[in-house]
Amino acid sequence: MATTLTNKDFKSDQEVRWCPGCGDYAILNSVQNVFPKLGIPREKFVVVSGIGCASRFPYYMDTYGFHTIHGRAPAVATGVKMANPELSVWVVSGDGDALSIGGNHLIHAMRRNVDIKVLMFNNRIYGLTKGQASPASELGKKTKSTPMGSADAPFNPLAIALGANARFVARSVDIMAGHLRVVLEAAARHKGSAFVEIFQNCNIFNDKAFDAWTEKDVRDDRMVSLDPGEPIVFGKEKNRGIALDCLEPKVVSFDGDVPDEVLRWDPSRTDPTLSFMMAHLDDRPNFPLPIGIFRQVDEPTYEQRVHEQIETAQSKRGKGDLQGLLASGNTWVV
Amino acid sequence: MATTLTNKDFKSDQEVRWCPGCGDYAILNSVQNVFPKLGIPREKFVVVSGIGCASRFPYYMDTYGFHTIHGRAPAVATGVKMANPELSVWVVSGDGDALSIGGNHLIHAMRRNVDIKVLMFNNRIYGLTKGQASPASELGKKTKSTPMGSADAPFNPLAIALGANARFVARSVDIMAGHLRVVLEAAARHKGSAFVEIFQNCNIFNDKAFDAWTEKDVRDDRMVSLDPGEPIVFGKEKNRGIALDCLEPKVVSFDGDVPDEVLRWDPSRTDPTLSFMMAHLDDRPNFPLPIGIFRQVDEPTYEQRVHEQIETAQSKRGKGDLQGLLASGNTWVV
Amino acid sequence: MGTADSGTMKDPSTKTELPSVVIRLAGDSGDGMQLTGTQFTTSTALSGHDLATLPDFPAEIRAPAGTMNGVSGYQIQFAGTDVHTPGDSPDVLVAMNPAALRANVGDLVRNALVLVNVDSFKPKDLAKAGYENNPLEDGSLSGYRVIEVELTRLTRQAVDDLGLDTRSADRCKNFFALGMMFWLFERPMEPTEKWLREKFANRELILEANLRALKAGWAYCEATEVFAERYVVPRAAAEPGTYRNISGNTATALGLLAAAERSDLQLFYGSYPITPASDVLHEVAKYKEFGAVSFQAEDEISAVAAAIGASYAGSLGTTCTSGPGMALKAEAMGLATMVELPLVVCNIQRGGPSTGLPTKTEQADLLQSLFGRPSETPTPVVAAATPSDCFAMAYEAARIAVRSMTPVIFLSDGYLANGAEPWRIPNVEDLPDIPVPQPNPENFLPYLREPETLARPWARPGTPGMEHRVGGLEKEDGTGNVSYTAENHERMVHLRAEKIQKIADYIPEQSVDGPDSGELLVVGWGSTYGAITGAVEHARREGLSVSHAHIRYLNPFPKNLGDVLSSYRKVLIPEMNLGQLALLLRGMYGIETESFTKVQGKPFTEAEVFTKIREMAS
Amino acid sequence: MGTADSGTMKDPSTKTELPSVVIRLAGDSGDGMQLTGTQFTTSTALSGHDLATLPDFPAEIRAPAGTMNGVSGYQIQFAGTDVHTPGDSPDVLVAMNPAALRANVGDLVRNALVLVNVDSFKPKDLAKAGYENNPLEDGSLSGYRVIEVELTRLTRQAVDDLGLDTRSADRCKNFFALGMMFWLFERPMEPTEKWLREKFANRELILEANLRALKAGWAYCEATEVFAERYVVPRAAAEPGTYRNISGNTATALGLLAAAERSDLQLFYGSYPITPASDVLHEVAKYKEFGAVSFQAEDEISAVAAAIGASYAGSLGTTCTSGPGMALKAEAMGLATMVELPLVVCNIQRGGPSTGLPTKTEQADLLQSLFGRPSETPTPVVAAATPSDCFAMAYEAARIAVRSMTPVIFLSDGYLANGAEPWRIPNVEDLPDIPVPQPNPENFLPYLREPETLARPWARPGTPGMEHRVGGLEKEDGTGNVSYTAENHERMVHLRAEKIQKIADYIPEQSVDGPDSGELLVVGWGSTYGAITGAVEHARREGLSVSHAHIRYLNPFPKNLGDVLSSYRKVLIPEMNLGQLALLLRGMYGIETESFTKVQGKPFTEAEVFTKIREMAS
Ligand SMILES: Cc1ncc(C[n+]2csc(CCOP(=O)(O)OP(=O)(O)O)c2C)c(N)n1
Ligand SMILES: Cc1ncc(C[n+]2csc(CCOP(=O)(O)OP(=O)(O)O)c2C)c(N)n1
Ligand code: SF4
Ligand code: SF4
Ligand SMILES: [Mg+2]
Ligand SMILES: [Mg+2]
Repeated sequence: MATTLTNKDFKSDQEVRWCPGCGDYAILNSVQNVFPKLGIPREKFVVVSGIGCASRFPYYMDTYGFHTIHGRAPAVATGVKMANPELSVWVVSGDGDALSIGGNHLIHAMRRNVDIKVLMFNNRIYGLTKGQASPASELGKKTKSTPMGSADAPFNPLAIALGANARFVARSVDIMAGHLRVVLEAAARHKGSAFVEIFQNCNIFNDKAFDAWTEKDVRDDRMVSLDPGEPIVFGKEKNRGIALDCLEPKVVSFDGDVPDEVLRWDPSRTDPTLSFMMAHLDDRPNFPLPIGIFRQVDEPTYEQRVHEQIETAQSKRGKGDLQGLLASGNTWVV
Repeated sequence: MATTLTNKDFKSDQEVRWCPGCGDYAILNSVQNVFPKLGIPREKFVVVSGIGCASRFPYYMDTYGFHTIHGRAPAVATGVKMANPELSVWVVSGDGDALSIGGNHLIHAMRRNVDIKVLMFNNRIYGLTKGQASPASELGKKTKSTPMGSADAPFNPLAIALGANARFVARSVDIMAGHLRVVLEAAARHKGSAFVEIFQNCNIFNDKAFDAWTEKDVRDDRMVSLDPGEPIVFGKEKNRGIALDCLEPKVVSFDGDVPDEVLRWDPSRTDPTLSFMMAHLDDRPNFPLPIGIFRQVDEPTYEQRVHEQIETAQSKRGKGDLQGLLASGNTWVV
Repeated sequence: MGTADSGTMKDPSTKTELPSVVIRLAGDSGDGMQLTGTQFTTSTALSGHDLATLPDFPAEIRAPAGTMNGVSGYQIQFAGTDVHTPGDSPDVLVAMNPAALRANVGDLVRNALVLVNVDSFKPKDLAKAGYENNPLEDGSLSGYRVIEVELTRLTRQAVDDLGLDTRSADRCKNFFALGMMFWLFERPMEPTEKWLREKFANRELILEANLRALKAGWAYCEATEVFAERYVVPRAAAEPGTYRNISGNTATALGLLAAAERSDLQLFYGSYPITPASDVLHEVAKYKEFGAVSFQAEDEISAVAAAIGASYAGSLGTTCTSGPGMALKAEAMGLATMVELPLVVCNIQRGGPSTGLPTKTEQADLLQSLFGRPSETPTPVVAAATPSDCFAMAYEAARIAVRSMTPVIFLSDGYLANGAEPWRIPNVEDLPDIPVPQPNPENFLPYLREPETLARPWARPGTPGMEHRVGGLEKEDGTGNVSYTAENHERMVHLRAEKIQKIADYIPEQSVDGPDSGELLVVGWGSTYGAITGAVEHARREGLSVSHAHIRYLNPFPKNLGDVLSSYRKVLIPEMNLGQLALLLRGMYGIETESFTKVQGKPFTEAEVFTKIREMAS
Repeated sequence: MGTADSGTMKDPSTKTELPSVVIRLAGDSGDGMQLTGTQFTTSTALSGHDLATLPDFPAEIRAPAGTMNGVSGYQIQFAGTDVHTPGDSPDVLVAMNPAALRANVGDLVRNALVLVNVDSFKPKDLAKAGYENNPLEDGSLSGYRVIEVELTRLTRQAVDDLGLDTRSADRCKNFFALGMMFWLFERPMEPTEKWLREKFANRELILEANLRALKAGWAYCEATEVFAERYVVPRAAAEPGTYRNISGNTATALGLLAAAERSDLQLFYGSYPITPASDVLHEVAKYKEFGAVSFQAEDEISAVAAAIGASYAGSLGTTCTSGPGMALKAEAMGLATMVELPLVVCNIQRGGPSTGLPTKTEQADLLQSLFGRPSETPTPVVAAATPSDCFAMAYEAARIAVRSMTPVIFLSDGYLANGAEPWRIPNVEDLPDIPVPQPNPENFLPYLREPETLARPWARPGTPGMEHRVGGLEKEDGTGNVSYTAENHERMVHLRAEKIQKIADYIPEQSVDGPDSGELLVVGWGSTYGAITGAVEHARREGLSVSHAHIRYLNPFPKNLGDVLSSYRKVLIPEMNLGQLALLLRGMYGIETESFTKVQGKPFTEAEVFTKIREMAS
């Protein structure tokens, strides 16, 4: 049974074919480490993806897997989950796949609260098609398709997800295996749609895109993790925290104990405003970039509601009798 | 010239064909009253729409008009505006057109900050196809396509727009002509993408959907208008206001002068958090539903940036010489 | 009412026998003509007549009341047996207002019966309809038998003491008119009474008013001499069985549901509303007690993608749309071809291109069905011939999809979708078997094929030990692994084509109505069935030798089709497009064809096809 | 190197004349083979040779180094004149590692020259490539002239004193090999030196290292007797003019830009990246000083919709994609048909269905181009025959789009897109005129047509007094108002079809290479041009009477095409699909055709087509 599974059980026989050094390897590893812990039998996992480097993911997982078409994975996954709510359905997508061509399916899956886990590998570039700007690329970025710099202001992926009322929203980093696993496990255990942005280095077309935040020596000062129930504290010395000055977040420095004014993080507030504020925290100069769990709110899932209607109909009207249905309404005999 | 235009100049020769009593008539009227005030010559207006009852709008406006296909109006309008930034480009869309099939184009136009004005007529139903649920329909709503009630949690359209970083976001009501005109004029004068949700009654398939808020006798107590620079005050007696209790908005009642703690509305904050909070204000029991201007932030538009690149290239490299380009690179003569 | 033009005023007790009658009910969108038509149809069906109907909605949302754009019509033809179309020209017209008269009078047979509501022929009504003079007075209707009835006044009178407001009272006048039609053709009123009681169970006043109007209409005919005679249409014996009346869209929904039941699969129906396909969604959404999952997606791409996901998970994934939506599904259908999963895509065709004529009919998506996807993406196509045939062919589409593990296109059109006819209800057990390709646990490979059909096995997520990956990249035969080799690609392209061709092994051969060789074969597909059948029968009555082959399986074609086609000197192909089937048959069988086209948003009439047949056969 | 098999080791000063040579450079993705190939091509072009090239990327992102999946190849054929294809079988192979050898050795001519980097033939390299024995030692290469060079060691030596790390030093070894090839075929090194100086202007060390490697390769051949002889390929006189080397995708971009210039319109290019079309976007994005607006849309639907919006506003709206993206554009293309606005849709075809073989070539979207939209949506289609012809045909697509106010599909494919050939640079003024249908201010109606072309006038927003509305609903002829009448719809459906047919009045007639009647006509379209031309020339040399018609205008066909086809007893149609043009020509002209297909993701060889011709002609 599930409890005896190990990460090896989730490695398929296909050779992993990303560029050496690609951040996708680390994420694959983390996922393969988290899946065996979930107490779900292997055959119940389905990994659905779109098109892109990230989207080759299912081939490397020894689960059921479906490499679909560009941008449509959330829609396909919605069908999978509605058809069989027993399955644990995961979507792996790139920033182009999820936010560019697939933006609409993503936000609709979120608003419906379909119980699928969307992992968006954000490398802020189109990898598979060799280096064009993505909707996550910075304004002014020079790429093959934007030789004088991108003129498109990018999305804030977490803001999009929160705007669509995603009930679970989180962010982590490819190379922060420990943090990533905690986030993935929380997503897996959450009942409802989950959106997880994972910073992922594309060492070929957008190398070091996240180093300014994620490099070991700056990480503690430039990022802060939102951990449910914990005060929002950061800094190498863990001596700074985020407080709220009514309308504005502020950084408070302290010695010793964490002062009370430092926010104790609660991602389960129904109102998404504070999560939304956190998604924009790093727009402010000198504020850290938050990772961790931005939102986690319980609500019945879409497929639950759909199947409850079926059960209600069956308990009220009995299980459907096809012959009766065909012959319903006004009939006559010849 | 523009200054001498009147609303008659914007009425086309086509008979207006919405159901008698439809809220679309009032909105058409308001638009025809606002356009002549903008100081823009008639031939510079372009009204682009998708498909739906609302989308028949361009036929009734004596401007350039383009009734395109379902959901794609923001994309078509983006092309129009990029091709000719001199034009005043308006998109008219229904809640299905804009949020269901067209959701992705909408959010991308917003993030890019294309200077187009999107008017979304929200009747919370599919009118033209005769009464199916839309992504703005309430959970549990019974329609032709949801006989046991809709199982889809709806979008909060303003939250979607704010999540996509729309720089101008507002809401008004079909029958509140004065309010609507103020909002439309502000949208028109704002340079950049604008999203305006307009509550619109579909008396055939979703009659009185907004009456609980917009009926004359409850309106003052159940809605509050966000007006730039003004305190957020509501109630028949104008004796209640919205204040912030740090993380939570609260209602303060008062006699006489508006107390200082009542928020003075400033839609021009770059950080969208407070706008986002206002978009969810009415999720709280006993809070009014805000209308008015939720956000209004200046930033260079997409088409400006694109055309600036062209100008830079031309001033650096001179206006393109086609013969020279054809013969560029390594050539040889035979 | 073939003999209508011989009719003269007679004693009211006189009954005239007619072989068939065509009635058109016309009024403003708000006058409830569709409802009146449906009630007349039900009653007629219950009388055991064969029939065909044609609703004709205005294209506008709600045009201003009383204008030509606002006219809504409903036509029915009924006869003792073998009705093929709703009829070319009405024998009876009910016109609720001048616009309804003006819009329809040109279509009538000579001496047709025209019942008008004189109360709505006021000068402003006439002006709205664009009449300069009152047609009831200017002699322009002299070729017809006009019956003027004060429908509004009489209806108000009938409901007088109920204390209804005028607007509500006036809303009942269609039932008054219906009562008159019931009297005229001796239809039973009970089905309508029963329907009213159910519909207005909680609104007693409205119920009572409508019942009174209905009965008052009947009584008015009984009491006065408004009609000179009553008409009787004798019934011939139809095939024994239990019958009901069914529209194409309902039949489509039931066909899919039946296929799910018989294959023991859960029906998953993903769809996005679009005219004229939305009613299939509305219908399926009702089948919750059958476990059918209906999903209103955010767009057509999501609808088909979710259906593919559902099929992948083990459901019978289906989706339904029309023109613009069909275009959007092409990419995902290619995915279904590559991953070889069952999928039924219903296309209820409408007038195009682009948004076109959304409420009108057309059959111009045939070549798109065959070729409208990038690369070599062979896709089976079936088409229904009549409203009730939608049941059979939707079922067939699902049977093929499951048996051969492939997307299948089912074609219907606006005319079939909204039209209705009596349907002999089949026995569920008599429906063809639907074998589901099962994986072999001993020897599982995702692309190991059944030799007969070349179908791959369907291993559903949740099955231990069969974990595997599928996707849109070219697959290695057998393992299903990604493969870029030249040889494998060529093999797979041919295999996919062959798999579709092999469907011809288990679908019926092409049947022919009429001599199996000779001078002229009329070949049709889809909703032209009725008009062609009627025209061919007519031609035979005139002594012409004509056969009719109606193709319901359009890809692959039945195996014998080439032989059938080459057995006649001439082949006539009437189509509601610019000659799509004709091009295809020429390209595939190298035969000469005569293409006969009509692209007007409305079906062929029997007369049009007959005239063409006569021209070619002589 | 037709005479390669006669070669024996000779004095190094010996020069052998060859009519043509085929070289393939193969190595790991990281070995820079595409770059090496491009440099060799440039140098060859500048020597005045005719040539054709074929890059062959691995489909994987980056496969593990040294494996078969990671092999990247680049092939070039050059000759004095008239090179039609990159060649069937290489005369020379450069193999940077065992996988490159193993993947390519099977394609070589007998006695081909094989240059290998022996330094990379260590046991672990051999294992990665799947070799059990060392092919350099087991005699399996005895049919070839193998030249073993210690490329790695020699390169390291050449850059030794620069103090580079080993990895960077090893990166230069492709330039060492290039130097050797330059020596062998007497190519000038200056163009590559110049290119290196520009490319590494800011990275002096790398520049120096590459220059040294290049020269060391040359010097190594000069100094040692590694090659027994040098080869000279004499040049024949080409048409006088200025030439450059051009790939299909660059030519496509330039063709669109030229059409915009000549019609005095702003070029609007809306696109979403997709292999193999992305390079057209990258190219257009560079033309900012020409005022060209390039828009990377959120998806293909937005790309085409924005292009339509731009056309509506008065720009030349264009878009470009491949397979999956093409499917997504169908709905919007129907809108462009209805509103009659210019639009160019470029489809750089690739292997399908679905995601298929994204980096491989195919020409299986022909029927989709013609029929892949709902309803009757006639759309002109043109196809380029060679890389440089992409310029001419993209220009033609735009000319037709503007002149006839219609969407037009331009077809290219992966083979043309990435392949390159010398192009005689045209004079901009000599390009055909592009008349823009102007509205008449005296008598403006949005759907008033020019009688010759049936084009409607293009009144742009911003023009005072011409405010009007267009849209996807059926239009009334003339006014452009919405119309649902049957007669108007039928008229418009025919008008739209006729408008497209009338394009045949102003496109060139079908030309034929060879006798204008006779036994055998080979009909091709698109990128099969080279292979067919070569094969036909070959057949003629063998005394067979064969003609070749290459169709560049696929809808409408040139007016004389029917006559051309019926002038031959047999018609052979080679296609990289399952016979799409063949089906179409049979359907349209009722002729018999012999379809000859290859669907392997790679082009026909001359030999394949020749063999088929010989079989049919005898
Ligand atoms: C319909 C369609 N359009 C375009 C493409 C080409 N395409 C494949 S992946 C991709 C984007 C890849 O970027 P992203 O989603 O960020 O994934 P990454 O490769 O960076 O992991 C594109 C444009 C496609 N396969 N299908
Ligand atoms: C591609 C496509 N799908 C579906 C439709 C059918 N359709 C037309 S309008 C509409 C929705 C109308 O609702 P909304 O946008 O809210 O506008 P309203 O009619 O309520 O103003 C739909 C589904 C279509 N025309 N095209
Ligand atoms: S291109 Fe970038 S994202 Fe793709 S596999 Fe290589 S490193 Fe990873
Ligand atoms: S259906 Fe509703 S939205 Fe449409 S025109 Fe009628 S009232 Fe207005
Ligand atoms: Mg990416
Ligand atoms: Mg709506």
